[in-house]
Amino acid sequence: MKLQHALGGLEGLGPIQGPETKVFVQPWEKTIFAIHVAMMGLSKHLDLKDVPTAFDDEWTWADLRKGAEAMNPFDYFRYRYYEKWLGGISGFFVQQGYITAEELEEKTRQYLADPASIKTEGGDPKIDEQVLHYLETGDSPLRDAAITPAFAVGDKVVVRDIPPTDHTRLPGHLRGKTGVIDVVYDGVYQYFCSTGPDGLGEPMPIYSVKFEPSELWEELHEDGNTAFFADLFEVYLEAA
Amino acid sequence: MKLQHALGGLEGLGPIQGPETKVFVQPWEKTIFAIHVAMMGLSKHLDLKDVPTAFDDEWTWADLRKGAEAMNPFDYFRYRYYEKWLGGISGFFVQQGYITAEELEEKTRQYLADPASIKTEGGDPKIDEQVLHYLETGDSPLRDAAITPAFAVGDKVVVRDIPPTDHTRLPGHLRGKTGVIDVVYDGVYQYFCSTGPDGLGEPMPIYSVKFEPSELWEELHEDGNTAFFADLFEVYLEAA
Amino acid sequence: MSDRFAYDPDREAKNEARAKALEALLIEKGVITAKTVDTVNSFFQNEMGPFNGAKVVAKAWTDPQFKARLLADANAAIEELDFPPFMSGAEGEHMKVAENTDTVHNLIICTLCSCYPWPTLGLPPYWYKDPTFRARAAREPRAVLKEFGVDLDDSVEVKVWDSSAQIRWWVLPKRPDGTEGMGEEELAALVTPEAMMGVAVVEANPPRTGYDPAAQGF
Amino acid sequence: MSDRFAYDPDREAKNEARAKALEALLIEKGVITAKTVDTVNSFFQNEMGPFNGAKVVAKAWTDPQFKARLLADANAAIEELDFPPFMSGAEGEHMKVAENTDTVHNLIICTLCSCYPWPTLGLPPYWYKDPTFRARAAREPRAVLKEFGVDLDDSVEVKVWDSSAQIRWWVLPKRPDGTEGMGEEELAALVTPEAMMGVAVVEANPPRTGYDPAAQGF
Repeated sequence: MKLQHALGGLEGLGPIQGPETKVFVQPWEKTIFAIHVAMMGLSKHLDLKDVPTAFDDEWTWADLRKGAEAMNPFDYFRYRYYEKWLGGISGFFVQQGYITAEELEEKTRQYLADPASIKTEGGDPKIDEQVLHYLETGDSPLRDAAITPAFAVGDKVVVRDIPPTDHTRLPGHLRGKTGVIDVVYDGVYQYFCSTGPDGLGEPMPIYSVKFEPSELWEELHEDGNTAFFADLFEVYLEAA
Repeated sequence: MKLQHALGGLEGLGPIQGPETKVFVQPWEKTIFAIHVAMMGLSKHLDLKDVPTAFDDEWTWADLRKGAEAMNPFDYFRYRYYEKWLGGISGFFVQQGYITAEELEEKTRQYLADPASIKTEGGDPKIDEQVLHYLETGDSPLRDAAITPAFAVGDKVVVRDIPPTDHTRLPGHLRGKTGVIDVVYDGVYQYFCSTGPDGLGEPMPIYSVKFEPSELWEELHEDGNTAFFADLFEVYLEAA
Repeated sequence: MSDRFAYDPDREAKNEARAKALEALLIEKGVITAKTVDTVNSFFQNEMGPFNGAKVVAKAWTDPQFKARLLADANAAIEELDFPPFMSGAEGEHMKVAENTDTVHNLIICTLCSCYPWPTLGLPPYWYKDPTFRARAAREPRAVLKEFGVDLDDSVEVKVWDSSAQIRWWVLPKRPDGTEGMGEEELAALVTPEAMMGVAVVEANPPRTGYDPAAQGF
Repeated sequence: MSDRFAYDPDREAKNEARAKALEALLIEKGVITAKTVDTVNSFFQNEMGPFNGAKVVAKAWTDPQFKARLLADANAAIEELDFPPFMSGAEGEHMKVAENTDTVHNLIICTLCSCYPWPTLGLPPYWYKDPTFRARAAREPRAVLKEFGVDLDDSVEVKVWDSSAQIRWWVLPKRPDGTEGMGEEELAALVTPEAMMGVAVVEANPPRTGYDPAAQGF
């Protein structure tokens, strides 16, 4: 069991902290957030025409999520949201050879000693134009393919329990559970990458599946008139 | 899912720390350990004859374990072993009215300000004699009851998936799994307390059940010639 | 000492230094520019934020036909409005809006990560990304709503929407009583991100109104 | 700030003060005495420790008939030996010993808590109670053993014993080569708690021998 996939319904948790309504709780979080957005906007799989960036990789949510799922679960819960991003993204740039670990350490030390000694200048404006272009136009996963959905509204389905891989969009609390198709979304949708034996990669229908809380949580379900809806890729479903 | 029950096989963990071979890593841990042992030795369910202790409750491993299982799982992993004991045991004494939270806070502050100001004197030696007597003789759960084991060596069994309660001795990674009876232990054994619908309380046979790693961990099992044996109370088993 | 959770005492200073060092190196290497971080953050502070969703909500409250179209096809309906041309941009390519009524209350969650409709709601607040919220809201939504101050009658159905595929959900909150005379702009100022996620109701006289980037941490 | 894992900077000092305060109050209230803590700790430091199990191991190595009886009924066999009369005391009421051989290597774990045979092995070391060990040893015992320095041939069967009921398991390690001339006392000095749990093998010439209470944290 990968704890990061199996959060839904976890017992024994206390009140929600705060709740903290800020988006960023430290100024540096805006820096790593923006770097991630830029990487998504400069990802190789997009049509980059002649954007003069040195970035030469694919980078999507799938990559960030894979990193989070690969973390030690105790670390996953120990670090704040953007701390995990900082670790994952700087690790990526080192691993892909854009920078070395030593460079990063040295520059970090330099900043700690004297923030003003770090100059950040230059760069071609076309890079930022592309990042904004990405934000403005997005990266729709909708594909034009003549695929007939296997299920119709009202069909009973069982969620498959596919062996865990390095990335999945199948929440742990749904595995093996029975629900009813509530919405068949128009069209077919592709995930950012193949998840191997987990099954994502090619365009496929997606559904909103309705589950009874008593089915999901058994004796632990909350009393009351409640329904749980999960958006799921078709490959995760079987006829009940 | 209660994470404390579902540790076995958790994915994504790093190396074992240290490994730290000490039993106690801070001197104060010896204090809370000894208090727990004394409580077990002075527990009301034992034959205490005329031990002049003010302790007037049952206290067994079950009570300590219940406390750990009731913890916020993130706290459970955040605190060291004896930190959890310190929290659980001091909470128990406050809850049962032996001391007040204010007394404990006040005495803690006093100790922080001046450790020498805390005098620990007195007490009837019979109390410590009983604690040692408990350590020396134990508290055997073996019971004299004519109960025939439901299973024999070689029988295939399925581990039940009993709804979670506030305490169980059924590890999460075994639920729903099939194994083979390897040992039928002689006699019948009682657990410290009733675990309600979970099923412990009355004396019952216990078994060592052998599981194949591929059955327990499916695609994630480690290659090699390995067998997993779990000691289980009969109530957790069904014929396969 | 066996303590895997101990933190570096200079944790935040080092986080900051590392983030800034990474930025500087990526500029040096030509991956991003010296303006990228500001460009992105200005965009989220000023363009792609919860004020957009609030305007959509106000419009839906005042125009039942628009509301019907919004619930049927959120992206198409929003494109009718006078917005900059990025309301189906990043993380809003395929949105779906769930309407709160007297009998149904909707709550959006993402148990796997933090899926969120950026163009209309901006960036998700920390509580939405908190594993405790993500875990609890799935199984005990009513208890969680109560902690957020939303105390629902037993007769109200709670619908929890977990976004694990490609659709980004958000909530059309109920228009509060006592707002009959208000115009769209005035109404929009009442609508909080929390209300558009289902953990708050819109109040006619909230303690604060409108969008405050500082309150979001910008 | 959203940080549920931050620690009190005075964590250890406060832990200590709280433990001592609790002890003092329990003495005042007549629950325990001023000597209870020392009495218990001295007992574990001097009487109920891994030196007992080490003696049993040495005996089993030198007396095949005793070994056979130990494996058949550990408590009964140990009672034959010249021990103080508490070898079936607390947490040792029902013990079971698993023998390491050329073809089988045993590892004891407790995935739910920290079950451990006190009379023979004393108190469990921190690594045994570490959730990471408990989680990993169940599914990947060979990898864990390798991290502990025990590199087994593929042909050796690994048996993992998870103690969730009332039996306390421990391991009879293999007698190392090169110890043929040694007597029981000398042999016992080679046997570590780790070897009796299955995460170490006994060496004929270990860097340290015998029992050191300080190394256990006493």
